[in-house]
Amino acid sequence: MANLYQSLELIRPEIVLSIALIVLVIFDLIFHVDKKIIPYVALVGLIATGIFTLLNPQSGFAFQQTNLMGKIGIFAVDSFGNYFKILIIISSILIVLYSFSSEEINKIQERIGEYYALIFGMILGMFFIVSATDLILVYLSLELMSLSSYVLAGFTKLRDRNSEASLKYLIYGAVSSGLMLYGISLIYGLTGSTNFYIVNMILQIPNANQFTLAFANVLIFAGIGYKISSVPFHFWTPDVYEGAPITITTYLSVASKAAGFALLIRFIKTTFVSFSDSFGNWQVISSFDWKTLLIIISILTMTLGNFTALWQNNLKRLLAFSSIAHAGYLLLGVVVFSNGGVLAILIYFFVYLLMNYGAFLIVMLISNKSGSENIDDYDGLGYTSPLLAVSFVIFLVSLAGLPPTAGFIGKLYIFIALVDAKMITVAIIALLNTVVSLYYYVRIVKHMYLNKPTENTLTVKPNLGNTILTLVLVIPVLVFGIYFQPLVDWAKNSLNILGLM
Amino acid sequence: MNYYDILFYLFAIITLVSAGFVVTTRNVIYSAFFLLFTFFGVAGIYVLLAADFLAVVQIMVYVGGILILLLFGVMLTNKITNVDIRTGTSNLLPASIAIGLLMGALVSAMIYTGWKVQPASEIPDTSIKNLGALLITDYLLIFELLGILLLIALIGAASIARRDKE
Amino acid sequence: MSESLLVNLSIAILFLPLIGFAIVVILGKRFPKLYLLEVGILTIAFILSLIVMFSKLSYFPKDIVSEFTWITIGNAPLNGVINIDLGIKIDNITVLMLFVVNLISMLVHYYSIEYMHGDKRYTRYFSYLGLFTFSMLGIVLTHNILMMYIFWELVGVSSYLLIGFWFEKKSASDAGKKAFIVNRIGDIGMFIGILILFTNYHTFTFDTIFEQIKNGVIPFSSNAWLTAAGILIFMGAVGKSAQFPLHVWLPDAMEGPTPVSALIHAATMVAAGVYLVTRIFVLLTADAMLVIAVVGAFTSFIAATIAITQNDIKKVLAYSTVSQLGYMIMSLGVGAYAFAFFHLVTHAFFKASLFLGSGSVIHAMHHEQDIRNMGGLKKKMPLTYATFLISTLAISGVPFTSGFLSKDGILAGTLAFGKLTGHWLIPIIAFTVAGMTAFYMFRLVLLTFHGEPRDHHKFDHAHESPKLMVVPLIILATLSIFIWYTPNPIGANQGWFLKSWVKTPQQVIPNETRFSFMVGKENHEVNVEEHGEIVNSLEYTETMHWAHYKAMFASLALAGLGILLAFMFYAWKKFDADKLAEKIKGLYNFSLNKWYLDELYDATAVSGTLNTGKGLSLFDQKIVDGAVNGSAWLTRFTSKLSGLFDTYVVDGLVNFSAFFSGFVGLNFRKLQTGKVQTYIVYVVFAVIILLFFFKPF
Amino acid sequence: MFQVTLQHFLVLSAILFSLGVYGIVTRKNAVMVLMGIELILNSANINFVAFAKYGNFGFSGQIYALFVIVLAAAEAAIALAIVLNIYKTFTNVNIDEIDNLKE
Amino acid sequence: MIGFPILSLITFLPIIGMILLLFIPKEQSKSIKYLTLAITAVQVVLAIILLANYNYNAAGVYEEKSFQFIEKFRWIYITGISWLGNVKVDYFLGIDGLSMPMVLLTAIVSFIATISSWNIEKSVKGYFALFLLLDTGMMGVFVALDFFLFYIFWELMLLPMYFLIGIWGGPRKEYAAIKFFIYTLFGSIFILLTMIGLYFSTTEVLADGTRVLTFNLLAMMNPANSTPDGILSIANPNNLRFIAYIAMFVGFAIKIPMFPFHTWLPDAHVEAPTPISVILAGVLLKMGTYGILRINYPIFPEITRQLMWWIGLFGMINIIYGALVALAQKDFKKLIAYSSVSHMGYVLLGMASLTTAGVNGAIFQMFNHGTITAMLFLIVGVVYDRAHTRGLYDFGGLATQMPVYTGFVTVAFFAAIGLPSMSGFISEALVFVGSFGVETTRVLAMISTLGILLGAGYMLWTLQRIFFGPLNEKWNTLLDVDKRELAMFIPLSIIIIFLGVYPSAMLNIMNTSVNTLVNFVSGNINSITQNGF
Repeated sequence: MANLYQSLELIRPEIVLSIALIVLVIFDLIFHVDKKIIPYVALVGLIATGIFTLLNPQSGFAFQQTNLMGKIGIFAVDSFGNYFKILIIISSILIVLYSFSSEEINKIQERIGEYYALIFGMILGMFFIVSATDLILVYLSLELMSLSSYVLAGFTKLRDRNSEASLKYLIYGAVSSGLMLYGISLIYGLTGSTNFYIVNMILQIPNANQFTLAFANVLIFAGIGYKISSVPFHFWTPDVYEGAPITITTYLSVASKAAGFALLIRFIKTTFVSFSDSFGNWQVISSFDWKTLLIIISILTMTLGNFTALWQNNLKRLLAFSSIAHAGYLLLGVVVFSNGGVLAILIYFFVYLLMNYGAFLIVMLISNKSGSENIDDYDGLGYTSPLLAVSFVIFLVSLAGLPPTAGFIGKLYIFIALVDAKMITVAIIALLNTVVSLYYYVRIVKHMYLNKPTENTLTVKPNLGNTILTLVLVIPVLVFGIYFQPLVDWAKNSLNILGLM
Repeated sequence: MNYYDILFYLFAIITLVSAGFVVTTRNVIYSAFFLLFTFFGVAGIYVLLAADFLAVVQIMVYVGGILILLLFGVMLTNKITNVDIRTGTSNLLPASIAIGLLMGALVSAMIYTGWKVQPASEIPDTSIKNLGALLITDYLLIFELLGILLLIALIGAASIARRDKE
Repeated sequence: MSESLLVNLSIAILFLPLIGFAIVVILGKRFPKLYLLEVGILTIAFILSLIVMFSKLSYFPKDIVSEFTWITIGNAPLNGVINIDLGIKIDNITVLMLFVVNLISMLVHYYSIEYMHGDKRYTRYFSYLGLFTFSMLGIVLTHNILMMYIFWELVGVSSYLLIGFWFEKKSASDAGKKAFIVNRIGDIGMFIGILILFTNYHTFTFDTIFEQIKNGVIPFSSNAWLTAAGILIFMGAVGKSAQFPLHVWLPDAMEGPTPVSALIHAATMVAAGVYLVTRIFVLLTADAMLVIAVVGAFTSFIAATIAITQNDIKKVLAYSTVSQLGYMIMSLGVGAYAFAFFHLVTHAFFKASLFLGSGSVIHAMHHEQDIRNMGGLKKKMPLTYATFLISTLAISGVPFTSGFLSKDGILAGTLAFGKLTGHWLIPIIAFTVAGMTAFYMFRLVLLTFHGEPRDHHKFDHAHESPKLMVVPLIILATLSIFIWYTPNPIGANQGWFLKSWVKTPQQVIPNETRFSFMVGKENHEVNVEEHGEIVNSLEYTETMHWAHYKAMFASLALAGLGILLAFMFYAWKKFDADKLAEKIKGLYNFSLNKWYLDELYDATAVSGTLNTGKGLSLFDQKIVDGAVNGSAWLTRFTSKLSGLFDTYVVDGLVNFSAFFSGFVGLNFRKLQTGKVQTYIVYVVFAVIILLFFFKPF
Repeated sequence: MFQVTLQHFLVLSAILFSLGVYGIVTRKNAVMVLMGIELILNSANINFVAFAKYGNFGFSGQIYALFVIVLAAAEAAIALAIVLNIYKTFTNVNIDEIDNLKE
Repeated sequence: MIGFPILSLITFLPIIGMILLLFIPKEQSKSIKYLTLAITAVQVVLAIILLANYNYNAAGVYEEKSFQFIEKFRWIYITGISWLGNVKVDYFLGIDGLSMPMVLLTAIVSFIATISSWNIEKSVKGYFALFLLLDTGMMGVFVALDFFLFYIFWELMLLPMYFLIGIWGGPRKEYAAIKFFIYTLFGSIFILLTMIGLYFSTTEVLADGTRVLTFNLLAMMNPANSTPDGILSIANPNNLRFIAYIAMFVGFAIKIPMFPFHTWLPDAHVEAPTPISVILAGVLLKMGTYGILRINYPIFPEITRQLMWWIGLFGMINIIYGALVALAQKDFKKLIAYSSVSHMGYVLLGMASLTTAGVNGAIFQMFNHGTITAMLFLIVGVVYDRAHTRGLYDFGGLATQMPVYTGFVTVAFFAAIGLPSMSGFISEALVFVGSFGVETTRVLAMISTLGILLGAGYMLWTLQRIFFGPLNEKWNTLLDVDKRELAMFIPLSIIIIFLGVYPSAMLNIMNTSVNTLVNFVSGNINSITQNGF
């Protein structure tokens, strides 16, 4: 283990996270009467992790094993992974901030330590998912994240739906990860290894076992697809999103999806790509037609997400379907199989983080007051709570992908990648989906502005913190819509996925 | 057919028959007991596959831990006075079709795939030592990760199952 | 007097009424006396036009043209530079028309001071008259066809405003609308004709176009297009001069105040069509001229037949106007250019006189217009009666009147045309109509002024009109005497009007497209020169001489016969008109109802258009808005069967697609059963489907 | 054919896997569903061990199986806690009756 | 030229105004209104300054150096991604003869619409904020020369429009607003796709010699900038260019609106409040035709030449169809809406002819329709304000009650039916001159003349139904126009009549550019000698 020290250097953020987790548990025991300090501890832990993530090297392998290929690590540190880790840290910090003002979370103050401990468990799981280059590590970190999120989905226990969400998530998740594990075992049988690079090397030799390989791929995709909630593995999404506490819903919709996408991209790029040419186009190993599979899945995903969202009256549920649709758009970035697509996903994800968090923040603030997320609560809101309503409109417009918001830039890059790959038909389908999506986003706008305020209309005056939080999300959405250069530059510098170039 | 084969079939039949009862019997308690046999059967299979340590772990963890846990679950979620703890079924037809197709596909994939089969270089007496070595070398990271995972499971389970202060 | 002064004066004449209009329309509400400004302006304009006329006729034998560039666009190869010029051209017929228009307009202004007294939009009325005068003068003065079209439309608008002046009456506003729209039909033709000319000659100026035709440039290198251009432009005249089939608006236009009818719908505007044809006369091909002649003849006949049975005093006059306009058009069609213009002028005076006279009667009878309720008015209104009678004699073509001179020339022209081309139907119609004209005009006079009063109540209150109304009548009646036009009471050919003022211009079209008697310059031996200009072939001149006396006697005979019959029916009661009408009830009703043309148009064109509109509107709501693809059609078909059209095909593609999206969404939504085990079944199925879909073998 | 080979183990695991899925899908009782999950994990474990042995992949297969067993224990703990929570909330554990969140 | 960035100012002034406006407390509705009025007035002044400094001989269209008031800054510049080449988006504004009339029109119509908004009572602040935002969007579309910028402005209008219709509209406002929104968005996705396609087909050589992909519209017009392997490059043998042309055309056609994509228009118009109808008809519809002229024509000249007849055909259908449907309407505003469909058909017909007269006529018609229809909608608004109904059969005899108003109505109606001496006549005449002048569209032009007749039909019928006949006693309390309304009608009437009498004032502005455009699209300028970078 000569490289142990070196490996530990590479996993500093994860170490910090683990320490923070333990500190949280200890603090929870120490301050069992007044737990006000716990969120700040969590924040400090997250910020420290963020700093260490920023300090991470741009490439490196941790925990190298001696294999038939020489030394191959099971944990890759690269700019791509760092990008997603930063996204996860940002969203985690936001979640901690959200939890300050969420009524649901405030009602379970005595268990707040456990709440943050579980969130840290999730973060840790996601960090490992993002960096893992070994299927068994992928599986276990996925489970780490899932187990935490199962509990978190039902954590508040305030209403029936919390428990129900938790149970559904558990069963669905367990089956999906079970399928994935079985798929992993098949890959293991076919190649003798679970390491991406070795699997890749072996798959490059043509062999006759393509059916089994396809089987394994589909099963593994079931596990990943469930995390990114792509059709047909999305069914848990709306139920769990609706049932879970809103902070957790938000977190699931962005962070865990980010981890899922990072995994999907890394898995495909390092396992199924034989080489990537000078323009960044990937040559996919012919043994499995990932491209067609993902095209169909992404089209189905966005179509189903959008069309079903048309009928939703619960905002959380509506945003759940919208997040399914967004998963579809994001998958389009994968199916072009090029660095361009990855760039588009990176840009889109950051934008998605801003706008989805923004939208959920507003929903949370409203539901703090009304106790529900029904769309009728929003009638006339534009007249009583202008700041929130205007911000909500901006987030929704951004989600729909209209200029001059950042959402447009995200979509633009997706479509640029598609047109570059000459996949015009897919681009048209996606654009038509955008039009459909506009309908339900605008429906919320309609309720806020076109419906008259009544005596039941809420007046929500956000406190200073929440106002700042809203602005912190709104302003980048607008600024990146007009000046997106820094975003693109950052994403451009984060394209490096450790692999066999 | 040698002893090895006979043992295999014995364990296989125990495993599958009891697993079949697990998923079909209407009585939850029976089901749990059949699961016990399944676990034993699997442990036996492990033995046949030269995974002695694993077989022990299987019995200790599954039978000693998980199964008991499940039984507690059964007890806690049913009224004790109710001797006949039965449960219904749902989705029988679509499930049968789906699972039939799935099983067919899986079994045929298993049979017709040209798996890599290499004669074992040398079977060590026991796997414990090797496993132990691997755990603190190549799989150290995962090993640590599992530690965290168990911690999280502990916190989570305690948090969710605990009776709230009313 | 220099040319430029003449031009400036003409421009002043043109714009004075417009200025009057602008001032009166804006300030009229505040200063109700402003109508006097308008009257004064017209008087000045009339005096100026007299000056212009005399100086032009006396000192400027050549045409005077003044123009400037209005719009310059383009240098693209397809069109070259497009210059659109505005300008005026002053030649003899221009100044004559200037005089006529200004005179009648002025007289009508004076007349209206009394006639319209007490109307609540009194000043507004005068401002409209000013606008009309401006537009009409524009038509007269312009030197290019685009300007002609512009003023053409403006005249239409002022006519629209004046017909509908009493817009509170639905019939009046209906009539205005009808006039404008019917005119527009003709205008479309005219506009296309203009487009043909412009596309080929890249200018709108008459002279430049004629010059190019003379040089052999034919539209799209085809004589057919040349004919088409002529006929299409003539369509403008069909509308404005109320020729069949677009004549239906003119009788309705009598809903306007009577002075307006006199000015616009008898004397000037309706003559603009004739004026237009005189302007484009030189490019009319033989085919086009034949069409024009036939349309004119047919119009005059129809109108005459209708006029016989009408009972409204203004309607009779209106149909007689249509009939006389048909005469002029026919005259142009047969090549009797000078007589057509002559008739235009003479008709303007006597018809204005008739209308103003009828106005005087109506005024006296408290807006009674039905001649069956009149009678015996000659005692009460001697001056009106006298002027009315003189004008009636003129229109009937009795010697010593101006009408006799001009009408006789036209009849001679048709006769000559018949002889030269073999189209005998045209002279036959022309003569028949001459007789009918005499008959119905005298019927009018007899019923109105002679006999016993039939409505005593109204008769008792009747009185002679005030001076301001009578003096214009006298002036106009005086102008219906031959002496103003020629010293010779039975032939105008040697009169100054025809001999020295109005000349038939030389046609410019290729020889093969002309009538044989209107040959080109190169056939010198058969040409006749007048005033040093080649006008007609020898053959034509001789035939005209041959026809002159024959036509004169025939027309005299027919006019006499008509007058006689009128007296027999209405004065001496030898025949009972009502019994005759009973006997030929079918014909009578046919005539009384104006050949049922209005009904026919209503049933076909008008309702056709409206129904198309309605249908398309329905189509728009249900189908276009419904679906581009076949689904909406299909739905419509099937739902029609079940009688549930509206329920299902409501709003269009957008709604359909919204419905479709909703439907899809609804079905997607059904997948979300809330039962986690069902979800897992889906997942298992999905895995199997994906697996078999992507199986690599 | 009766000579036990790798395929025999794999078929065993395949059937076990299918039975597990069947159990999950059809049983109403949440605890029985959890049993189905355990069956799936077991079948994967059999695969790992069998592949490792017959493919001569060393001990990695057994290690994986070990990890999975640990995970299964953790998961069972969480799952049971959630089921108990459900029981507290709904006073039964019939999964198909817990469908308030839908459409 | 002018020492300050006047185009940026005229474009973003409303946004500045909007931000200022947000600081005014909402109770002070008067100050809000006056601020908006001031902003739009300044915009008019700026437009006049532009006009005063405008060089009538500079062509623009495809060469950068002859554009005027250019402002060009690097906005986004990304290098170092091998797979996409280098990306460049410029902040690039400039005007030529195609956009100058539109800038004027936008300024004028916005100003008039502000006056017309005076009696908005409900959420005044929000209304005027959105109004100003909309103003920026419209102005931006007409001055942007970078496709990306153009698209952002294009879409920027959607949301304010949605709100303005949806909140301040009539009874079915929600339906109309969403229909407008979805329909136009549907159109713009095609524009977006084509934009991306063009982006991949156009490279620009920078000063340092590197080639970058660009959204620069002018660069897209130069075949020399076409990348050989670009998806829409000229060298590309497949028919993707054709499809892209159609797609973009449809995107613009929805805005025009061209049959059969017009069905959003009647709904939007009927439900929108008067000032918004004015803006919608006065400016927004022009964006469609402007887009086609500015983007479709010069970037795809060869396809334009191929499709002339078809464009003309749709122009003809618009003219006739719109007029016929207008005839059948029972709602005043809907009638005017359909008349817009008909009038925009002339623009299409003129454009289709590809002659100077036709295209001049088309652009002039865009301007004239903007002013005339604005006036028509104001007229509807006035009567609706007073009577709260728009049914054509509900009125009668209003001319007696409201004579001054009727006077303006007459002016507007006659302008709409193309009466000579009013601006509409000149543009329609030029359209016909142009379209009749070429073989391709000659027959179409002849059939289209029917539109003149039908136009007179529905307009005069309307005039009769509402204003003539005996006064309906129900309305004998209606007041004639007040001073504020005079302030809207008089300038528009003056513009209409002035341009009818002296059309060269407008035609001279556009003539040079139109010549260049027609020559360029007809292929008479074969090689662009300088690429202007």
